[in-house]
Amino acid sequence: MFTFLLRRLLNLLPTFLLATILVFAIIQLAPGDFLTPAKLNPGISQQQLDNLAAQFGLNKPAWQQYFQWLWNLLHGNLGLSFSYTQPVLDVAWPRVVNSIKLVLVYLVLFYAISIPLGVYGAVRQYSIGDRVSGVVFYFLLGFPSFFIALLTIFGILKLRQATGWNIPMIGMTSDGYDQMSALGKIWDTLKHLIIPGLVLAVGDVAGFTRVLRGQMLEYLRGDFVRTARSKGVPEFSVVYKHTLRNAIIPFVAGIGGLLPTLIGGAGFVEVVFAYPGITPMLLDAIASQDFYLVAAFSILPMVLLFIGNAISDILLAVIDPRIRFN
Amino acid sequence: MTAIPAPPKTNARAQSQMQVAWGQFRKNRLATIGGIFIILLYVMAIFAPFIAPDGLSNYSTTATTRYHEPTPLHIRDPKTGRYGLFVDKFAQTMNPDTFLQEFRPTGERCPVRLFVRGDTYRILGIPGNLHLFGTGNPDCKVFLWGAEGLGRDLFTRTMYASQISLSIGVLAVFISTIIGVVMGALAAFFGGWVDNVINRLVEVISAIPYLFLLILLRSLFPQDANPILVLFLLLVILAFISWGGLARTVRSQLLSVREQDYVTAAYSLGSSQSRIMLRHMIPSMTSYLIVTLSLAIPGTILTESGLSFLGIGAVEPYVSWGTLLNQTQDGGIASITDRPWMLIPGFFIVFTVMCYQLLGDGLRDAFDPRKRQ
Amino acid sequence: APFVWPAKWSADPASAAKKGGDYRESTISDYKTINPFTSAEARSIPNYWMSLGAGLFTQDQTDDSFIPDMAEGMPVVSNNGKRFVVKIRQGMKFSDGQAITADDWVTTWKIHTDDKVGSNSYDSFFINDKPITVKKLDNYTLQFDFPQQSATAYVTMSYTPWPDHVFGKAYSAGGAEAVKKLWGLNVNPSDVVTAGAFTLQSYSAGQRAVLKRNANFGEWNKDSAGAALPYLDTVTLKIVKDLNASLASYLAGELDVYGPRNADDLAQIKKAIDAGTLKATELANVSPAATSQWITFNWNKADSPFKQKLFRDVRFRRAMSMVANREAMVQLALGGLGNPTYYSVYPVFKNYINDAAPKYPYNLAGATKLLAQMGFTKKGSDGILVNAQGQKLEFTLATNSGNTVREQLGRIFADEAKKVGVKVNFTPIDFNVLVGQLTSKGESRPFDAILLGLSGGDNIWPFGSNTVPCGGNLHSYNNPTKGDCLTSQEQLMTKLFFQGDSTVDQAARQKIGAQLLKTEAELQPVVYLVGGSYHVTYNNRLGGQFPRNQMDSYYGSRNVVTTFIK
Amino acid sequence: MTHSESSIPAMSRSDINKNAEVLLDVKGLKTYFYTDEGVVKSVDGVTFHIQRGETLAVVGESGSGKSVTSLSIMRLIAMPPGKIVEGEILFRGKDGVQKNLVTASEAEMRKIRGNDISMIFQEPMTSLNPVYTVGDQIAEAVMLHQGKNRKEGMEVAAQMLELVGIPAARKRVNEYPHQMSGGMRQRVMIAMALSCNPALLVADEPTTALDVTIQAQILDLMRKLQAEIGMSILFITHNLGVVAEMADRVVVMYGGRVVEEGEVLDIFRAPKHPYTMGLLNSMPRVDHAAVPGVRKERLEAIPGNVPNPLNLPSGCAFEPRCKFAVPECSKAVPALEDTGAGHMSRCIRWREFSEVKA
Amino acid sequence: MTAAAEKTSRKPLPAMGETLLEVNKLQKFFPIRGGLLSRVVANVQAVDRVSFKLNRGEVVGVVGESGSGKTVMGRTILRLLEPTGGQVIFNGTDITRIGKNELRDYRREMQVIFQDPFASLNPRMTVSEIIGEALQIHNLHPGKGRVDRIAELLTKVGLRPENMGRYPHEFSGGQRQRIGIARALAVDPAFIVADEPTSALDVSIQAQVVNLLQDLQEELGLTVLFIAHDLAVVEYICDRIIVMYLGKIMEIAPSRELNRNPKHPYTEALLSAAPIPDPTVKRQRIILEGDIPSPINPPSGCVFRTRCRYAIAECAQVEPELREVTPGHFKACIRDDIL
Ligand SMILES: Nc1ncnc2c1ncn2[C@@H]1O[C@H](COP(=O)(O)OP(=O)(O)OP(=O)(O)O)[C@@H](O)[C@H]1O
Ligand SMILES: Nc1ncnc2c1ncn2[C@@H]1O[C@H](COP(=O)(O)OP(=O)(O)OP(=O)(O)O)[C@@H](O)[C@H]1O
Ligand SMILES: [Mg+2]
Ligand SMILES: [Mg+2]
Repeated sequence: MFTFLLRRLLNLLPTFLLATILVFAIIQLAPGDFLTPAKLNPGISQQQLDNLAAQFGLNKPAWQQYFQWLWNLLHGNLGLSFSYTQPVLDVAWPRVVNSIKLVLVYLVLFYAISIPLGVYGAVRQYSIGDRVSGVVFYFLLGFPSFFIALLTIFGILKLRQATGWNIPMIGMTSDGYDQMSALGKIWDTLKHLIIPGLVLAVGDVAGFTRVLRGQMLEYLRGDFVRTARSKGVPEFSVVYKHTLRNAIIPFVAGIGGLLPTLIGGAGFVEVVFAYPGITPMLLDAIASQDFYLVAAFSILPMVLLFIGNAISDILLAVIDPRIRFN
Repeated sequence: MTAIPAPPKTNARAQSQMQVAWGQFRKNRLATIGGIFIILLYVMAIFAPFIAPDGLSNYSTTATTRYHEPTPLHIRDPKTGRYGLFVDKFAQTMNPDTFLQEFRPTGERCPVRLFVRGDTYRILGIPGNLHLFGTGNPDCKVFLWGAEGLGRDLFTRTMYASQISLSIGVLAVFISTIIGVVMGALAAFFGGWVDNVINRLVEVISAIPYLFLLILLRSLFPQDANPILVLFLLLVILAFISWGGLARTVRSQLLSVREQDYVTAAYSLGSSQSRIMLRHMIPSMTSYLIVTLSLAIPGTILTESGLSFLGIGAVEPYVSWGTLLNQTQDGGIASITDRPWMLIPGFFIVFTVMCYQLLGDGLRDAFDPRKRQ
Repeated sequence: APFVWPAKWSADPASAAKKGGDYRESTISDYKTINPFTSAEARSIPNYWMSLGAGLFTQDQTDDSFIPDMAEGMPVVSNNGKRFVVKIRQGMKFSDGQAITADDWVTTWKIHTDDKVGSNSYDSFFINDKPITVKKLDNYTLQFDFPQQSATAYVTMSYTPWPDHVFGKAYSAGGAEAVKKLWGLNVNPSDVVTAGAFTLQSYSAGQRAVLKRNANFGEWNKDSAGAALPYLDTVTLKIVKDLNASLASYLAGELDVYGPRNADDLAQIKKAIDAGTLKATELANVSPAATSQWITFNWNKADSPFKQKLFRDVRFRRAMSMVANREAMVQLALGGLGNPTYYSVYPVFKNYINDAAPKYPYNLAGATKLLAQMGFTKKGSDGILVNAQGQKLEFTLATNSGNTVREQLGRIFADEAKKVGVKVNFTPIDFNVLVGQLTSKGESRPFDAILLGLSGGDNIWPFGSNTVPCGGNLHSYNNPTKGDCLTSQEQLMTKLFFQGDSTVDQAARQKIGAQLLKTEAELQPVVYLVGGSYHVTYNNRLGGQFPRNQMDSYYGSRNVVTTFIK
Repeated sequence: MTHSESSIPAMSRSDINKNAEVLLDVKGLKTYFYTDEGVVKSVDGVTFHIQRGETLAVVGESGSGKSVTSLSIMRLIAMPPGKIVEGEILFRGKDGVQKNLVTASEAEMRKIRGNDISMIFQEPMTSLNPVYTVGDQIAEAVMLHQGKNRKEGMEVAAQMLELVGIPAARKRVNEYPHQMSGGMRQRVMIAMALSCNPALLVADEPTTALDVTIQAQILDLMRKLQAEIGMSILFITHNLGVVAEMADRVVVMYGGRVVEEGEVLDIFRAPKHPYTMGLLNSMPRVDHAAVPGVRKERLEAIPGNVPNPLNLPSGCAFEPRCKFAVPECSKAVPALEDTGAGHMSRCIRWREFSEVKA
Repeated sequence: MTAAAEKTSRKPLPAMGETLLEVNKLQKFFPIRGGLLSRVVANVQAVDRVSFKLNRGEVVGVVGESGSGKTVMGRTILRLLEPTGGQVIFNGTDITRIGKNELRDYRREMQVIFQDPFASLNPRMTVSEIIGEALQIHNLHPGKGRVDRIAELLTKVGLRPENMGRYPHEFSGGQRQRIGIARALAVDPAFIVADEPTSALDVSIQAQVVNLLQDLQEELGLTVLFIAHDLAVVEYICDRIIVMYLGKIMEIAPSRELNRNPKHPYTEALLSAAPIPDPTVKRQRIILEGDIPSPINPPSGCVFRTRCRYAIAECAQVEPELREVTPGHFKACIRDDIL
């Protein structure tokens, strides 16, 4: 297992280097730099602009900037964010944590909805429930996530106005969060996470459910399921113990790739719900060409990819013994 | 010699893979409905300028119709008592108290006729100015689905938008499919370092956050480039990124086909590599591709709307459903409470995506040999 | 003696004020730092929120004049209006209890003017590259020396003093680098020290910053009834990346103030107020907004003599102003809530608007006539005007993509221009590209016309130092390599700009401004289009806002120091 | 290395009491599949019985309905598309009560499955759940039917593995199916099937997927275990060699019907149905060395193809391929007639065959 | 015979009964990669130094348990897999050494029939396309003649030419196998490797296909390497039989001889394991314990010794040579005192 992970890491290195070069190249090619908006400020002189360019090292040739950055990276230093004038890690890390929280809630909700639904669709193939849930979730699949998010906010607003309930609408924590007890904090965050998590989840449910359903159907016809039945195993156990665990294997293998895309994909919803995740910051960083911050956010998916792959390798080994031994 | 066994008497029709799939497909009612609606949508898109009563960007700077309400169609004139389709002409004022645009009928009525002459357009290169319906009076238009922020007819714009939304998805996916397939095929066929490089490439591209990539790439295109072309290229790039998966699937699929006995048989007959590729391996992917395509197209339509959300989707004077929906999004809550007709383009996205999904699902089942006896 | 905040600044009597409570506002972009020297945003925590009530002088919104705040009284002016000696109040304390003395101003000035620090205020301590110097005469006396007379001297002197015992210490120990390392977002709030009314209580990344009252501030800041200021316990600044989300939040009563953007927002709020779900006050069209939207034409097109000649022709530019259907722009792009503009000075700066300056309002016939004078008499088969040489009257107009209002303005402009036979290729492009083009220098600059907007500037001398004088970064219509003026009007404007900039007397300055404005309007190098309106809305739990007639887009609607929760 | 004597079971064929108790009695079983193309009459009126302690072999071509019959007995036919449309399956379980499995409730069936009737399948590679240890899978049945806890269940599992001759059984209970070879897995399947001492073991082609050497191991094992436990076996196969080694009685199926039934010796020595005869003749025999001069230069093949189950001939299903066919054959489905001594044949010309064969 | 014209352009085949194919120490290993740098850590020794000769017109069977390397050997001989070592001399030419283009010519001489009649026909091609592909590749019978040739081939394997336009899935397994045979015959090969062509078929159909193959072989004078794991089938059709175990040849003998008088313990066990369809026959059965060992790490010395009931200590040391014990009867076992 260890050598396996190590090999994955080694494999990732060239990818990583290429990706950073690509990011750097595109940023350099893109017009303007971090100081462009400052040029529009009637109050800032050319002298001042030059000062700033020197400050941020923007006056040096691109390759020098790149190697400087790479060198720093090797020393565990991701550079300084231009706009925050702080180490990138300090700035970006809280956002990463926030996004991971959202993604975790999403994952839980997503699986909590789609697994039973997929199983139900397979066990009761072509039943009314199967068809209706299929159509409903296809319907939701068609909504751009940012739009569902807006509709949801509107819905909550109306509900709040009508009932006076304090349903969290946007953001990640309530006012007065700092004064809450530890448990209260967790609960408060969770309340804020559920709705965006759900918005993210429902859009994806249809796809996964369908595939899981197909996978379940295939295994339900399988030989070992027949064996289980011939032992007199109750149907529930046949479905959940014997079939589902097998049907889920290909998805577990895919979790690794899911993590980085999810972090990015949660993006629009984060923006509309004013959730302090990665995407709002990334969009700002791109808009302001805060290079090192952008670069950090493009390394991040690779780190996540690695972590995700490691997690899915481990999970896979847990649920699929065939993986464990080779 | 043994007696020549009679071929089975039943099932005597020669059925190709496609015919079998078609037979299976037709049995799936939802999928058929999805397919029919998709066809209707495309017909609608092609004839959009004809179906639309107005030109894409027509509005008035004098008699403004900003967020014009949908105009009710009347069939009887209460004054004259005459029958005939007509709409009222409205005058717009802003209520200074509620800040809402209010529309009051001026009393003037404009008959709605079929096949009226109006704005000129081209359909498949053929110029025309005939419209399915309309008043023929630029000062008193039909706003079937109301108007948007500049006062342009939303029905017209939705029709025109379908052209971009429906074609760009198909084109981008088509092109990226070719890239994906070629890449996958190259990787599978040559293996070794080619395989390695392609795999790395796919990884690299997919490792960079695509939002970032798109936003930056968007700014790299020359300013005078046609915005639709740029959008299209962006979608291709995007599709390519997400189609790293395709390349991989193609690769593994081809690798597994390569192990099939019938490919070995072809080798043993002395087939060249390219012949095997063309005659055996690529065709084995067709059903998979059709299905993946039908599922990727709606994905691209959704992505385009996402790009519009970021402000890098279709730009004026072009419109897509995504840009229209984004205007709705920009209007925020007001779009929902004060001008719900702005949600209509969103409905088209949902509907199209849904139809494609149903179609794709049906195709997948139809091509799945396990689902067939 | 404490500074007593004038009673006239508040719509509520001081007796109505209550102590305590939380004031909630939202901001669209995250805070970047707590460090006042590296902070660059407009409403940043250190340079706005923590600087509230901390400056030697403060401007009185009733008459635009400066009154002493941290200064004991008005300065003693000498050396031909270039030297100011200011006595500061005694007994002022930072939030950590340390006394505020002259050293704090001197240190702050030193750090701001160190180019290695990269402070955003660097420029304000120089006039034409010549430095302003700050000297400590004694612990409570400061001497400012200006290289020349300056209209904005009081503004310059009113910078916020930051504690010498924090920054001065770091600066002398580690120079600029040490200063830059201080007070990042992850600073321990108890290390943050301010002279202003509020100091940092907590910050959580991307979510909110909470400020708490500076207890020491009340010792030298009193309301007219003698109570200590500020009234509020805390100020919560929520970071809400999406304006629709902030509106929803305001409608749900989670925010105390909101800046309505347009008629839609006003309508939503009004609806909620009428339905009784929101108890709030809504004031529409309080004043014109302090922004401008304009089209500039590029005079430096050596690569296209036809266009260069065209854009340099004042008749063409006047014709273009006549093509701009500002009424329709207000109606369509601004939803009816806005005003046509004709000058570079924002209408909210009433004192600098010269009604004698010419305007070229919407008049298609007039435009046609002017264009005909230029030789564009015939229209081609495509409806585009051509001159005798067969050159088409056509140009590209760019704006930054993603800005709906500008896109609509451009659209309307292009559509109207078409009516007189001018083909405008309107293209929204990337913001950075656009700025690059706009600020480019040379004989041949890469654009035809750009539609953009500006905001910022003050009501003391509302002309931009890099906009008006030739060679300035934003002298967008004419910026050749050497930065020379092309026309006599430009020369005159440059002269008038510097003249006004160094005129301390307000009335005299306004006169110069009027002349500048007239020159500019005649030259019409930039066609001004429309400006939005400033609207105010706040939750009725708030008190202490400005009287209605004092509210405008420049001064805003309230001072948070004197705001209280009912 | 063992060199087993041709295992002589404790209860050899001849010992079977002809009047022994009937364990399973299938009467007129019809199982149909309702597919898009039409109704597949996979099992169309099958009747047979099994006595306690007896091995009944069911032979027949692919698609003749062997598996469907066995799955019908277990009530494991997928519904839809399948349905038991007619017939009775009478079974006397451990409790001594005779039940009709066609009408039994699902809960009752669950009690019977794995406990009274167990089943092993053709594909040892896929019939075990790849994600659970073999011990778990064996113990599951024990826990379900004998109310044992997991620990006891695993203990039984280990014992069972030992019983079926898996070396180091205690260690291997914790292994996963993929760690075992095909032969081992089939042993595990057998261990699982026998873990609750069933009265009837249904073995659906248990050795078809295995190598001859492994097949020999498994057959040997089954015989040994049957002798020890005394269960009945319903042995489905299409390998006549296996039938000859294993069976007491044989049922031959063709096109969803029983075409011949009888004692194993009778079937091989004097088949009374042309299909059985054809089958016997088309079998290449490896043992001819022991019977010199028997070698034929050509195999005697049955011409034609297996019939399409959707479209069976109206009369005798075998008629299109039968060299003895007469016009009469296609008129009606021949009845299953007793040719004497319990030997049944569904051929109208069975009387002529005794001579033919002799 | 229509193809006679083309045949002249080929190198003439040896006379009937002369050596057509000689396999010399043929080896095929599959590398197993592992570790951090994906190095080869082991080899699957699927076929290890097998040698034998085939005479023209002869049918030779190959038997052995699953995994004993039969398929790999067959494919390596045809160079569908690149050999790791050894030679395959076909009609005097070592075809393991020749280039791709030259090899294509030899492809006409050597054909293969597969075990799985479902996987070996491209489901997307009609019968005429499948058979026609062979003709197309070698540009045989161009133009109208091609259809006639396809019809002829179909008739030869007992299918009606009308079936030409159908797809494989419309045929039964036996018919599909016939199509596969027709495809192999299309190029007039001299040598065919039949890799378990009947093991996927029903018993009643198996006999038909076996008979067909036998007929064709006799009629066309083909040389056939007939792979099977069922000794009984092989016995019927083959002149000689090769017994393989774990990638090595254990015994080669004329089929009658092998059956009556096996000289290798493995052959003996294999023969005794096959069930006899005769309930009256009672015989001693040799049960081979355990499974075939892994070809990655085969036992030292004699690979069979771990399951051999005659094994002695020496078996672990010496790797037995394949040697002729009686004329035409070879075995790879050091013990002559048994059997
Ligand atoms: N789920 C099903 N749907 C439709 N038809 C079915 C289904 N299961 C079995 N059949 C049909 O029932 C018939 C009998 O099948 P069965 O599996 O019993 O044959 P078998 O005798 O066991 O053959 P084999 O020797 O190949 O296992 C076949 O024609 C088959 O096509
Ligand atoms: N491509 C391959 N890579 C690695 N090992 C292989 C490959 N092909 C075959 N082998 C191994 O080579 C050995 C011989 O396989 P082969 O297929 O020749 O056996 P066989 O005798 O044909 O068996 P069967 O009777 O099952 O067809 C097996 O252990 C197999 O796992
Ligand atoms: Mg079966
Ligand atoms: Mg093989």
